[in-house]
Amino acid sequence: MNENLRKLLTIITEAAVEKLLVKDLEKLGAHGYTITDARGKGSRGVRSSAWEASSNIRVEVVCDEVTAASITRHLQEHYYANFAMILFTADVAVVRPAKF
Amino acid sequence: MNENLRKLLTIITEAAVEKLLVKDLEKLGAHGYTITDARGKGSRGVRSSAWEASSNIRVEVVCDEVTAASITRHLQEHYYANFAMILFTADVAVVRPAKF
Amino acid sequence: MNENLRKLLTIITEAAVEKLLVKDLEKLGAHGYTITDARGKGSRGVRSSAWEASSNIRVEVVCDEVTAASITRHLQEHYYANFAMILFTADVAVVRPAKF
Amino acid sequence: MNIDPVILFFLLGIAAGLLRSELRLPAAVYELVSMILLLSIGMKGGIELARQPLEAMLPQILAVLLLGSLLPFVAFPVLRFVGRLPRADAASIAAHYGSVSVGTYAVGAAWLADQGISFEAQMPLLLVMMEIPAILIGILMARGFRSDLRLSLVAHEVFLGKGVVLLIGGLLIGWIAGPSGIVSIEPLFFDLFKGVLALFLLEMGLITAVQIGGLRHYGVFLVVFGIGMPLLSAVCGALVGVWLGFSEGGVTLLAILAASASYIAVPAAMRVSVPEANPALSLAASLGVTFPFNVLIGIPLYHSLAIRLGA
Amino acid sequence: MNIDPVILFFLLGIAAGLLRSELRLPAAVYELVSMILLLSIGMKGGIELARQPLEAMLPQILAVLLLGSLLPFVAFPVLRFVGRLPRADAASIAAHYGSVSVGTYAVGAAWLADQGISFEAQMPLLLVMMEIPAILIGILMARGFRSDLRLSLVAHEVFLGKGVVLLIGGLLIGWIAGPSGIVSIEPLFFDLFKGVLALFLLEMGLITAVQIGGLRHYGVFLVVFGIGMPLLSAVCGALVGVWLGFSEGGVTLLAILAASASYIAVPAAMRVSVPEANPALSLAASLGVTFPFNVLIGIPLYHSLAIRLGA
Amino acid sequence: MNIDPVILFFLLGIAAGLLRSELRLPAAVYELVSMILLLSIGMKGGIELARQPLEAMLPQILAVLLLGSLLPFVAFPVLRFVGRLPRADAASIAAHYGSVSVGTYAVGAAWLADQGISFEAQMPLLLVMMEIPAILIGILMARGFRSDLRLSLVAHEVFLGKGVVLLIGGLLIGWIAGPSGIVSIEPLFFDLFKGVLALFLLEMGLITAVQIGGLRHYGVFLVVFGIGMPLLSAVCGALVGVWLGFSEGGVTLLAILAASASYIAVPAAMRVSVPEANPALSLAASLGVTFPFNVLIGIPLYHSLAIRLGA
Ligand SMILES: Nc1ncnc2c1ncn2[C@@H]1O[C@H](COP(=O)(O)O)[C@@H](O)[C@H]1O
Ligand SMILES: Nc1ncnc2c1ncn2[C@@H]1O[C@H](COP(=O)(O)O)[C@@H](O)[C@H]1O
Ligand SMILES: Nc1ncnc2c1ncn2[C@@H]1O[C@H](COP(=O)(O)O)[C@@H](O)[C@H]1O
Ligand code: NA
Ligand code: NA
Ligand code: NA
Repeated sequence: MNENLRKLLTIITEAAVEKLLVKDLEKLGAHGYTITDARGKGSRGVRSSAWEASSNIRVEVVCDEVTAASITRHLQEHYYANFAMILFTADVAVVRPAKF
Repeated sequence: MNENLRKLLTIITEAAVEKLLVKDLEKLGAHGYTITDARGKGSRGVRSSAWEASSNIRVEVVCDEVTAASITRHLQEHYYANFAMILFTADVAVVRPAKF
Repeated sequence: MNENLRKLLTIITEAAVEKLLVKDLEKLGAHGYTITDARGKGSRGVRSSAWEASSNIRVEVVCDEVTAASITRHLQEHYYANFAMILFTADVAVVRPAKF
Repeated sequence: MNIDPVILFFLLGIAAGLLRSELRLPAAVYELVSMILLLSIGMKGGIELARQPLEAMLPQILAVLLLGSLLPFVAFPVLRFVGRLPRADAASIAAHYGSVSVGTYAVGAAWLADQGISFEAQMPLLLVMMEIPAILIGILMARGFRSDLRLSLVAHEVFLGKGVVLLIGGLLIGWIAGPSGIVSIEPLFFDLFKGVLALFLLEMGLITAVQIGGLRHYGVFLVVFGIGMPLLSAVCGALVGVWLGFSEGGVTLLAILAASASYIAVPAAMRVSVPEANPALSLAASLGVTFPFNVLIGIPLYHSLAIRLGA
Repeated sequence: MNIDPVILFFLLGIAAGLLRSELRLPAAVYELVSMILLLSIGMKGGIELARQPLEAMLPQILAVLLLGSLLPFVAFPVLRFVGRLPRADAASIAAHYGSVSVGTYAVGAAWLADQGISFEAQMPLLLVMMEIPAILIGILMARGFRSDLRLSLVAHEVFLGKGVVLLIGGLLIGWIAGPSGIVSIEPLFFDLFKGVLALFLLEMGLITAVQIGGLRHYGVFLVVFGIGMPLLSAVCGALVGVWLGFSEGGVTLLAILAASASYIAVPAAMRVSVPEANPALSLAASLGVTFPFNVLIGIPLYHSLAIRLGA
Repeated sequence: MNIDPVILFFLLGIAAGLLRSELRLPAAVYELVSMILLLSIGMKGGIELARQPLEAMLPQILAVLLLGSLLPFVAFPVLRFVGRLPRADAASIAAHYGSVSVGTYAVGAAWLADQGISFEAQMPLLLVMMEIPAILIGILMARGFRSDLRLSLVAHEVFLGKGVVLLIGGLLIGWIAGPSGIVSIEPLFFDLFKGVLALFLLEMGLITAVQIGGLRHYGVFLVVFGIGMPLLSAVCGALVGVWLGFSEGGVTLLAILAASASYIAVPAAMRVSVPEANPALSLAASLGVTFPFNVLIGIPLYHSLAIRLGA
């Protein structure tokens, strides 16, 4: 079972950065990602309009621990100061571990 | 790492209660939340129409253990009897723990 | 607390198989499921159009360990070869464990 | 016989739903379509308001407010004591039937127009007025004047729900802009009206099909109530119309309004204010029985009633 | 030269897609736009059905059912033995090319209308008929008459998919309501038709651009097939049209239908019934090659073919 | 006084937003509505381009490119030194006010049409031209010519954003198809224009209400700037119009364009290119103050200005 353990990284941030973020994720070694549209509230206030400037995305990346750490570091350095963003990591068991 | 551990509370419930629920979450100490639209099936049947009365939302709250417990208790007392709702909690590692 | 532990199975796959998949999940013993629309990228390329043939769904099932294992096995056997699909499992604490 | 195509769209929706077709309107399309209908109906009423003295309508407004408040008192005891429903459910269903359905109204108005029968221009205003009182009555029936009644929340839910805001907003816009001002937006809101109504009824058919499926669980009482109650309400509505001196068309539409059961404003308000009421029950009745009954059979029936009453 | 603006919308979509612009239609808008097109085409056919004896059309219906069933048998061996594609892929692509594309039909019908060329009113009915048989043939080609064929599932997917339900539903509505009944919903379904088609083609252009990108992986065979097959099918379609005694417009449209490749009904059905077929392959051919070829070049070509065949 | 109903929709949106009604347009509907507006405005411009020699417009194009480049240099020092805003914020807001708002333009053009005042047909082309230079200036103001400027990314964001693609795409379509070619899609893009603009302004009102709420945090400077800057810009725009020899309507529209502040193209570009600028600040100014000011008060004001300047 242990060899099947990976990290699930969930990033919630502004819809406006989707393109940029996706490019960075791939550069940092993510083999895939999944995005859903979201709304919410955090330290930067309510983000929930019909309107792109105020809507969120929820990005999930399943990856190994090293990649998760390097993505986390990168986002902290390049995104956190300027964008509404939160990030959290959980342990998940996957089926074809070679994929991630 | 340990100081970075928080709870991720996921609530799946009727779209109709979004406003009420969000108010309660804030009163109970959540510093933020994220909502996505969802459909599904549970003990109260299929909920999956285009139509608000039969659609779901998926609410995520990252918070400390105490807040998670108090939200759970509150929802059990005030929502579970009358609303289609499920709730589950997972452990997550966060980046700026002071935020949550 | 321990009796409240369940598995959260998350499946990300093609929107086209929603109906089929849901039938199978119920047959395999899931008491419920939650679906959100998603887009993403994986080994089968970018899936992110307005267009059903190229869009994803994200399916969550909370269930006990046995059901999770049998769903996983079934999907590996019947879906993995032909469909864009990933699957991961996490531990979650639930409120009314009898439900799941 | 000549069937209005919008009714055929409704039947197509029901058929597709019952056959478990994959057809469904995206939520955003359903909202767009409802918005256009609500704004359009509101504006039609507002344009006519611009032509009439408001005072002349006060008695009519009072009459329909009263009508909307009293119908729940007819429904509640039947539901509670004949149907043996729990108090919250009886109250919630009573509120649905005291209030009105904009979709039924639109089909009725279109039917009258098809027959070349005119009606009082202020009907959309009366529609708005009749939407609200039954909600308050229903909440009081369920909860009494209890301290935890969160009245401000209820008022917010009732007066600031999407439907009421769009209807009243349309009314005000039509009123202020007047018939000549509105000309430039007529292509969207008036010329497309019937087509938009057709799409709306297609989705209503799909929703109705789901509710029909749910009817099985609730037995024959709900079906009988879902047909009997609108018949009774239609008589009350028609009598009020005659008493107010309305034309044949006006009496018919007031009967239709009275007979119709809400499925937008009231469910939303009840879900929040009387959460212990089972929404599946009230929607099975109002959408699974009463809406199709009114739209397919009731409207011409209420028209003959209006004629028989000498309107 | 005078280019139809709807074609320009298609080109705009392709250009925006290839330049990786952020332009994209929300899924709900795409669905609304398709729904209006499908209902409108269906209703146009139904209105005309109301004017004609159904029996007269039986031979035509049989002819197109046969045409749709036979085209896959032309495509399959080419794909399997010249293209060396796996059996499932060959079968799936054959099904796409045996069936029809509603978008191509709409552009073709608009082109004929622009040229002032009339065509047989029952074409939408024939379109519906031609949509289905190739799907069944394709599934049988891929899987044979195996026991696990879940036929009810296949039938459900085929006959109750969105597209077929809206086309047939529109057909029935137009038929029952008749030309005079439909007048009230014409502003939405008929007057806006070309504008709605423009938005649809904008999105088709965006989708096509993605498919063009995918073509690289599949080599030159798919491109040649995607142009050669419609040319061959168009000849078959035109011959059937001439044999049926159709007018110049009718022969042209039947050639267009035969030449068109499905990208809605068939992909959905194949995904479920022949999952081992790679959908990227069939969509690269039908959307990346055949759709733009037909829309930009094929239609006038098939028209000259019809004229040459003496229609 | 006769208020245009589209303005009433805007006010309805603001009122519903401030009262915290549940009314909101689904994102997909907002996108559909914006798309139709942008394509329609673009096509209107393109149709007229088809009638005029392009060279005659070169000086006008150069003039508005210059105007759009210079306005940020007026705004920046005020924001930086009077408003004491951080450099990035000052640069970002300056870019918003140098660029233009398509919504404001649409309301202005509709207002002129209502008054029976014609204007130069190439205005949509000038609108497109004025949208872009301020963005580049703003980015340079914030970041200087630094090495990490990712210029290709900026260019992509600017020239391939939804808004610009649809405007220019519409322009090209109108140009190529010409006035007679476009007739078939007029019902959707031209006849429905005002109704679609009404829905757009309803949503703009809802968004504005949110921004008004945010104004509190940023104090009185932003409000004064949000009114003073468009007044100043309008004078510049009107003078350029007079200098170019435009008609009364053309001068008014150029004043309106200059006075308007972007809230679509610029925020998207700034978010990516100057992320350290706080978007809440620039949107509070452009949407919370300037948009309603222009739409409700500015337009007639700029018209009298145009007349006073002898246009
Ligand atoms: N405690 C939280 N729980 C769940 N989601 C959150 C939380 N805090 C912030 N978010 C989400 O993250 C987005 C950005 O957060 P922030 O940067 O805090 O404004 C918000 O709009 C929410 O969608
Ligand atoms: N076992 C489950 N796994 C995932 N989602 C569930 C499960 N049970 C219920 N849900 C979701 O929670 C909603 C309400 O559940 P219920 O109250 O059981 O009807 C359903 O509509 C589903 O979206
Ligand atoms: N590493 C990953 N992290 C998150 N989501 C993924 C990952 N890989 C694939 N996915 C999602 O799963 C879908 C199917 O994956 P695949 O079968 O690899 O193409 C993709 O379209 C993504 O939405
Ligand atoms: Na009623
Ligand atoms: Na074909
Ligand atoms: Na400006």
